Amino acid sequence: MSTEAASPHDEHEGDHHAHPKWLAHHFETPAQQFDADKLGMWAFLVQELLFFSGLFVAYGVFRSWYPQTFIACSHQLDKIMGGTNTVVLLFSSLTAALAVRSAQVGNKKATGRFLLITIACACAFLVIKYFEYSHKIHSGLLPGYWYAPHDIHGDKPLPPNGHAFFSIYFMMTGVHGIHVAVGIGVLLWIWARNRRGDFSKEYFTPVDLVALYWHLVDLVWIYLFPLLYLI
Amino acid sequence: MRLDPPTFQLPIQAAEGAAEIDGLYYFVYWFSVIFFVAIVGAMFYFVWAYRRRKGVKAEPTKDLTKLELFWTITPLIFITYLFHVSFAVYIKNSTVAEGAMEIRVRGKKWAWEFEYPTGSREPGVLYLPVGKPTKLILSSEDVLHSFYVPAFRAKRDAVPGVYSHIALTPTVKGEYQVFCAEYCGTSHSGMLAKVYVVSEEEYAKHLDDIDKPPPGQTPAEWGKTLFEKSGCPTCHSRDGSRLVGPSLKGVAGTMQPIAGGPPAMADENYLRESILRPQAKIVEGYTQQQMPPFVFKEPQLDAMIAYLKTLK
Amino acid sequence: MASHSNSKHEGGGHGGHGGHHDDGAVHAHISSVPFYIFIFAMLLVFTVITVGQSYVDLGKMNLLVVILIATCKASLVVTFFMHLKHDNRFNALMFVSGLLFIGVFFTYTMNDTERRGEIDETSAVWVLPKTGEHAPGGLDVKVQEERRAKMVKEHAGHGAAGAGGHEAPHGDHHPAPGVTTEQRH
Amino acid sequence: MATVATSPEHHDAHGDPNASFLDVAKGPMSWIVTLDHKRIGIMYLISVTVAFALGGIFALLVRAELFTAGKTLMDADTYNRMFSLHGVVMVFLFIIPSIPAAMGNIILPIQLGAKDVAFPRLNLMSLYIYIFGACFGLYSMVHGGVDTGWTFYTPYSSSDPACGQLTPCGPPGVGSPSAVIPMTLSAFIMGFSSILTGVNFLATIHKMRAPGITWRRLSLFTWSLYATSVIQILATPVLAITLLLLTMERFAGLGIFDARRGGDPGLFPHCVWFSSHPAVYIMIVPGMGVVSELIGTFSRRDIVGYMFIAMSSLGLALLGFLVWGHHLFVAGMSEYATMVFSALTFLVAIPSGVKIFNWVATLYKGSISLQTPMLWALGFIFLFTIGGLTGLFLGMLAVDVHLHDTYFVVAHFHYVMVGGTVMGFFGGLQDWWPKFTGKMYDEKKGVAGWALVFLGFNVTFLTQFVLGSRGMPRRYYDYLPEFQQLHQISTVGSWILGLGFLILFWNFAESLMKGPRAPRNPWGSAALEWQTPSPPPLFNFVKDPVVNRGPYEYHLATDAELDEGMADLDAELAKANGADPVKKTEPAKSEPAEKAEPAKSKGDEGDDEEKS
Repeated sequence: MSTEAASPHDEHEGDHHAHPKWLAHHFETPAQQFDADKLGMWAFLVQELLFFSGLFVAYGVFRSWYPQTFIACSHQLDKIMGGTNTVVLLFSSLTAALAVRSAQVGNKKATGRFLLITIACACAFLVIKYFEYSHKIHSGLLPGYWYAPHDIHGDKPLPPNGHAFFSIYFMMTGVHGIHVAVGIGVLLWIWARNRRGDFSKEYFTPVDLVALYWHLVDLVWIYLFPLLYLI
Repeated sequence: MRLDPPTFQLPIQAAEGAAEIDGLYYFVYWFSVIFFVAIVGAMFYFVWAYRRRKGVKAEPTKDLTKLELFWTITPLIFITYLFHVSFAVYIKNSTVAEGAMEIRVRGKKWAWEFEYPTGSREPGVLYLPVGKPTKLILSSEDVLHSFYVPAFRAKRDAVPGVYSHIALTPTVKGEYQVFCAEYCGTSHSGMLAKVYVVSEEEYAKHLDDIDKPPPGQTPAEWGKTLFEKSGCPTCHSRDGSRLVGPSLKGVAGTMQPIAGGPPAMADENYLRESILRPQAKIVEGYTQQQMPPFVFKEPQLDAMIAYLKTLK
Repeated sequence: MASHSNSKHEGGGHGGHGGHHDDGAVHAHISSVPFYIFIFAMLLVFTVITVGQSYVDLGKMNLLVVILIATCKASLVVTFFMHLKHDNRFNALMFVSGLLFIGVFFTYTMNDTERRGEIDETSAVWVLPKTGEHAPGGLDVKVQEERRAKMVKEHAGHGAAGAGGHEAPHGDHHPAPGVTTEQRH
Repeated sequence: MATVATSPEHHDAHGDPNASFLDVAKGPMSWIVTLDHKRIGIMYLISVTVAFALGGIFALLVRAELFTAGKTLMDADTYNRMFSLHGVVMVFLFIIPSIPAAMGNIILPIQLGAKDVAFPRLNLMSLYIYIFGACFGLYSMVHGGVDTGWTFYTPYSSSDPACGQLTPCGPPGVGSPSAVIPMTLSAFIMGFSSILTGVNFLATIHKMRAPGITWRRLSLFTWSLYATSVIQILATPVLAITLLLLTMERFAGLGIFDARRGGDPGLFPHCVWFSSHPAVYIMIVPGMGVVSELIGTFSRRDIVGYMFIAMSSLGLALLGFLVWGHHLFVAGMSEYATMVFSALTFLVAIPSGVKIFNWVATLYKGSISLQTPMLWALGFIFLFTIGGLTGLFLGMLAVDVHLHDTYFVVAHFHYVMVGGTVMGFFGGLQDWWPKFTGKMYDEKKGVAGWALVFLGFNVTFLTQFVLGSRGMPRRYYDYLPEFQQLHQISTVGSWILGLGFLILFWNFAESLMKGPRAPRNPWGSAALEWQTPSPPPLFNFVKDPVVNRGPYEYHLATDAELDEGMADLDAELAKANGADPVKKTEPAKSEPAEKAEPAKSKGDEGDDEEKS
C-alpha cells in the first residue's frame, strides 16, 4: 500500500516546514498521515487473514473427515526443511523489525542492511521451498489430477484420496509463497527508497508498513508449518 | 385435518404438514399486509400532511429513545415466536415416521428415476399409496439437483456422493408435479416428473405392471413410453436435429463413428451398452459427453431397444 | 460565521489526531534491539519445542498442542514485532475482530460438516447403512486408482507404484471424525 | 454550513484555485492518471452505468424468453447464459461498486470535509483493478459465456466436461462446458478492487474528518459506507479465496468441492455465502445510507433516531456474517446448523425495521417537498418494506422449504436489490447529479422515469411472488402452461421498467448537454456537501471547513444557508428560460457570513441529550 500519494500538482514546493514533501497534500499533519496509513495497513492485513481463512476452513473440514489420510500424507513432508524455513522466516521477521527500528532512529545505513538481510532470508525461503516442491513433483505427490504417488517414504501406500491433502498443501503454501514473492518485491522497493534517502526519523511509514506485511507472511507460516508438517 | 383447495397463492395441500406450513405462510402474509399498509399508509399521510409550505418549518426532532427501544424490542419478541413455530414444524416434517416405506429417488441430468422397495425402477413417474408414511432417499449421479413437489411443500437437494431424505405422508389422491429446483444445466427446466398418489390397491397393481409392458402395447410402444419418461428426449432428438447428445433417428443398425476408436455397428449390444454404460463408446463430435448410466430391467431394455429400432 | 470557540468538539475532528498527538508529529514506540532479539529467541525456543513434540505421539491432543504453540508464537510476533501493544487501540480491535470472524466462519461451517445427518440414519451419509450401497456421484476410487497407476507407469524410470491401498468398503456411514478407514466408497 | 479558513495553502497554485474539479485540467490524460477522488468516482459511475445497461439488456432478454413457454427467442443454453450473465454483471460489475465505489468516492470526502480519500493512489488502483477484472468478464462473455448462475455452485461449475485436454484427469466432468474460469477470475480480481476501496474508506472515515465532524455528526451515508467497508474488508477476501479454489478445482481437480474427487459440494456454498451474504449488505446498506440523506434533505428535518440508524447499519454488517446458512436450508445442512441460522436470520429484521420506522418517523412534522430524489426515497421505503417482509417467509424454516429456489426468492431479492439498492442508486444520482456535474436536469422527465420504473418494477416482480409461492422454480427456461399468464404480466412489467430507465438516461444525457447550471444548494440541504460550489473545486472546499452541527440539524441551519440555493435555482431557471445560458464558471462564492449562534445551539443540543 503506497502511502506517499503525492499531490497531483506540486503546489507545496515552497511550503516545506509546514507541509513537508512526504506529507501528502490532503493530510494536515504527519500524525494524521501516519495514523491513516497504519490503519489502512492493518485493515489490509485483516483482509489477508480472511483471505487465508478459506484455506484453513477447507483444511479443517478435510482434516476432520480424513484424519488418517492427512497424517499419512503429512509424513511425506520434510520436517527438517519446513523447520529450517520456519527459522529463516522468523529470523527475517526479526531483521524486518530491526529495520523499522533503525528507520525510527534515523539510521539509514542500518535500515538498508536489515532490509537486505530480510530480502536474503525471503529468497532463501523460496529456494528451500523450491527444493521441497521439486521433491514432491518427483514423487508424484501433487494436487488433484496430477496426484500419482510413487517413490514415497515408508512402506505403506498412500490413501487414494491423498490428493485432497496435497491440494490443500499446494494451495496453502503456494498462496503463501506468492505472498513471499510479493514481499521480496516491496522490500526491494523500500530498500531502494531508503537508499535514495526518502526516510527519516520523522517519516518512516513505508518501512513500517512493509515490515507489517512481512510479519503477516511470517504469521501465516507459523500456522502452516505445524498444521501441514507436524500433525 | 383441514384441507383447503388450491388458493391464489399456494397450490393444493396434498401431504401431511402442508396445512401447517400454509398456516404459517398465511399468518406472516396477513401480518405483512397489515404492517405494510400501516407503514406505507403513515408514510403517504405524512408526505401529504407535512408537505412544504411557505413559512412553515419542520419541527426539530426530539429524543425518542423509549420509542426506539419499543420498536427494537417488540419485533424481537415477534421473530422469536416465528422462529420457534417454524422450526418446530420443520423438524416435525423432516422426521421420518416409524416403519415408513423407503423409496429411492435418483436425480441425473435431466431426469428423475424412482426405485420401489421391490427393486423395480421407473423413470419419471412415482406412485405413492395414499396415507402411507414414506421416506424418499435422494441421491444424485452428477451435479446438484433438488427434488421439489409443491403440493407436498417438500424440497430437498440431491447431492452427489451423499444421501439425503424427504419424509412425507401423502394425504390426497391425485397427480402432482415434481420439479428440479436446483439449477443443473441445459435442461434444468425439463427435469420434471409426476407423482401419482393412489389407493393401496392401485399402488400394488402399478408395482406389478412396472416390469411388463402395459396390456395392449407392443414392446416398441412401451419402449417409447419409457424413453420419454426417462427424460431421454431432453438430450436425444428423434427427428435428426442435434441436441446435447446425438439424434437417435436412424441410428439402430448403422455404423457409428466412435471418438478415439474404430467405428462401431449400432446393433442391439451396442444400444444396450450405450444405455447401461454410456461412457464406453462416445460418438465422434460428442466429446463432452454428459449422459449418466441408466439401469433397466431386461424386459424394459428390450422394449427400449425395440423402440429405438423403429426410429428410422 | 462559526468561531473556534467550539471547544466542546475539539479533538473530535481529525479523529486521527487523538489525545497524545496534539503537536501533529509522529510518536511511535521504539523497542530496544536486545528486546527484539529476546523475542526472536523465544520464537526459536517455541519452534524447537513444536518440532520436538511432533516426534511424540499425543494422539488427538497433537493438533491442539501444535495450535497452542503456534498461537503463542503468533501472539509474540503480533504484539512485539508488529507493535500492536503500543499501536492505536483501534488497529488491535480490527485485528482481533478479524480473527473473531474467522472463528465464526470456521465454527459455523464445521458445525454443519461435522453434524450432518443427525436427524436420520440415511441423511447425509456416504453409504446406506442397510444395503451398504455407496451414494452415486461420489469419489470413484477404482477410476482414480486406474488412472494413477497409468500415470505412474508413464512416469519414466519409476516402477514402484504407491497406489492400490484402498480398503474394502465398510459400514461406517457417517463422516464422523476419527474413522479408521476413510475411503468414502 | 459555517466554514473558517484554517489553512490558506493551495490557493496559490493554479490560476483559479476554485475552478471546479471538472475544469481544473483537461484532456483524457488528466482523467486517466488523476488522483482526484471525484474524477475517479465519475469514472466508476460511467463504468457501473454501462454495466447496469448491459445487465439490464440480459434481464430483458431473459424476461422476453419467458414470455411464452418453450422456445420464444433462444435455446435453453443461451437462456442459461443470459440469466447467469445478468446475475454476474449486476452483482459484481454493477451493484457492489455502484453506490460505494462510484457515489461514495465522490461524496464521502466532501461529507467529511476532507480534501481527498486517505489513499488517492490506491483509489485509482482500485478503479483499474475493477476494469482489469471486468475485461476478464467480457472475455468470458465472448468466449462462450457462463451458464452456472452467478453463485457458481459446484460441482456444476467445477467439473469441466472438456477435462482431459489440458490436464491428465480422469473421466470427463459432468459440469458446465462454458467459460467458467475467466469469469471466476474476473470476480476474483474485482474482489480486490472492492477490498481496497473498503480499506481506503475505512481509513478515510477514521482519519480524514474535518474539525468539528464528530462521530455523532457523520452523515448517515458515511455511516453506511463505514459499515460497507467493514464488510468489504472481512467478506470479500473469503469470496476471493473461494473463487480461486473453484478455479483450481476446475483446472486441476483439487478435490475440495467436487464429490467425485472426494470433496464436499456442501462446502462450496458455505464458503460462497459466508462472503456473499455479507456482500448482499454491501449492496443494500449504502442504498439505505442514500435514502437517509434524501429523507433528511427533503423533509428538512433531523433524522429521527440518528444513532439507531447508524448503529443498525453496523448491526446489519455484523449480522450479515452470521446468517449465511439460510441459503443452505434445503441443501442437506445439519439440522443443528439450520436451527442456529434460522434464528439468526430473523435478527436481520430488527435493524432493517429500525431504519424503516425511523425514516417514516422523520417525515412526521417535517417540511416535505416531493422532488424527484425524494420520490426515489419513498419508492425505496415502499419496495424495501415488501422486500424485508417477504424475507420473514424465507427465514421461517418450514415455509422456506416450500419457497426455496422458487420465483418467490427471485422476487424477494429483487425487491431488496432493485427496490432497495437501485432505487437508492438512482435517488442518490438524481440528488447529487447537480453536485457531480454542475447541471440541473428536467424534473418532469425525472418524475416520469421514476413513475415508470416504480410501476414496471412492481408489475414485474409482484407477480413473481405468486409464481413462486405456487411452485414455479427459478432458473427455468421452460415452464408449465399454468404459469404462462403470470410470466407474461411479469415480462410486460420488465418492458415498462426498461422504458423508465431509458427516460432516466435520456434525462441525464439531456442535462449534460443543455441542462441549466446548478446552484450551490438546489435542494436547500443542510448537509456539508451542499455548502461547497457545484461542482466542487479540486480540493472540495474553497476554505477548509470547520463544522459546528450535524448534517441534518436543520433547526441549527440558517435560512440563508438553506434557501440561498433555492433562490439561485430560480434565478438559473429564469435565465435558462430566457435563452441566456451563462457560460462563465461559478465564481468562487465566499460562504455567506452567518449569524448562527453556535454557543446557544450547543446548549440546546446538550439539553436534548440530558433529557433522554
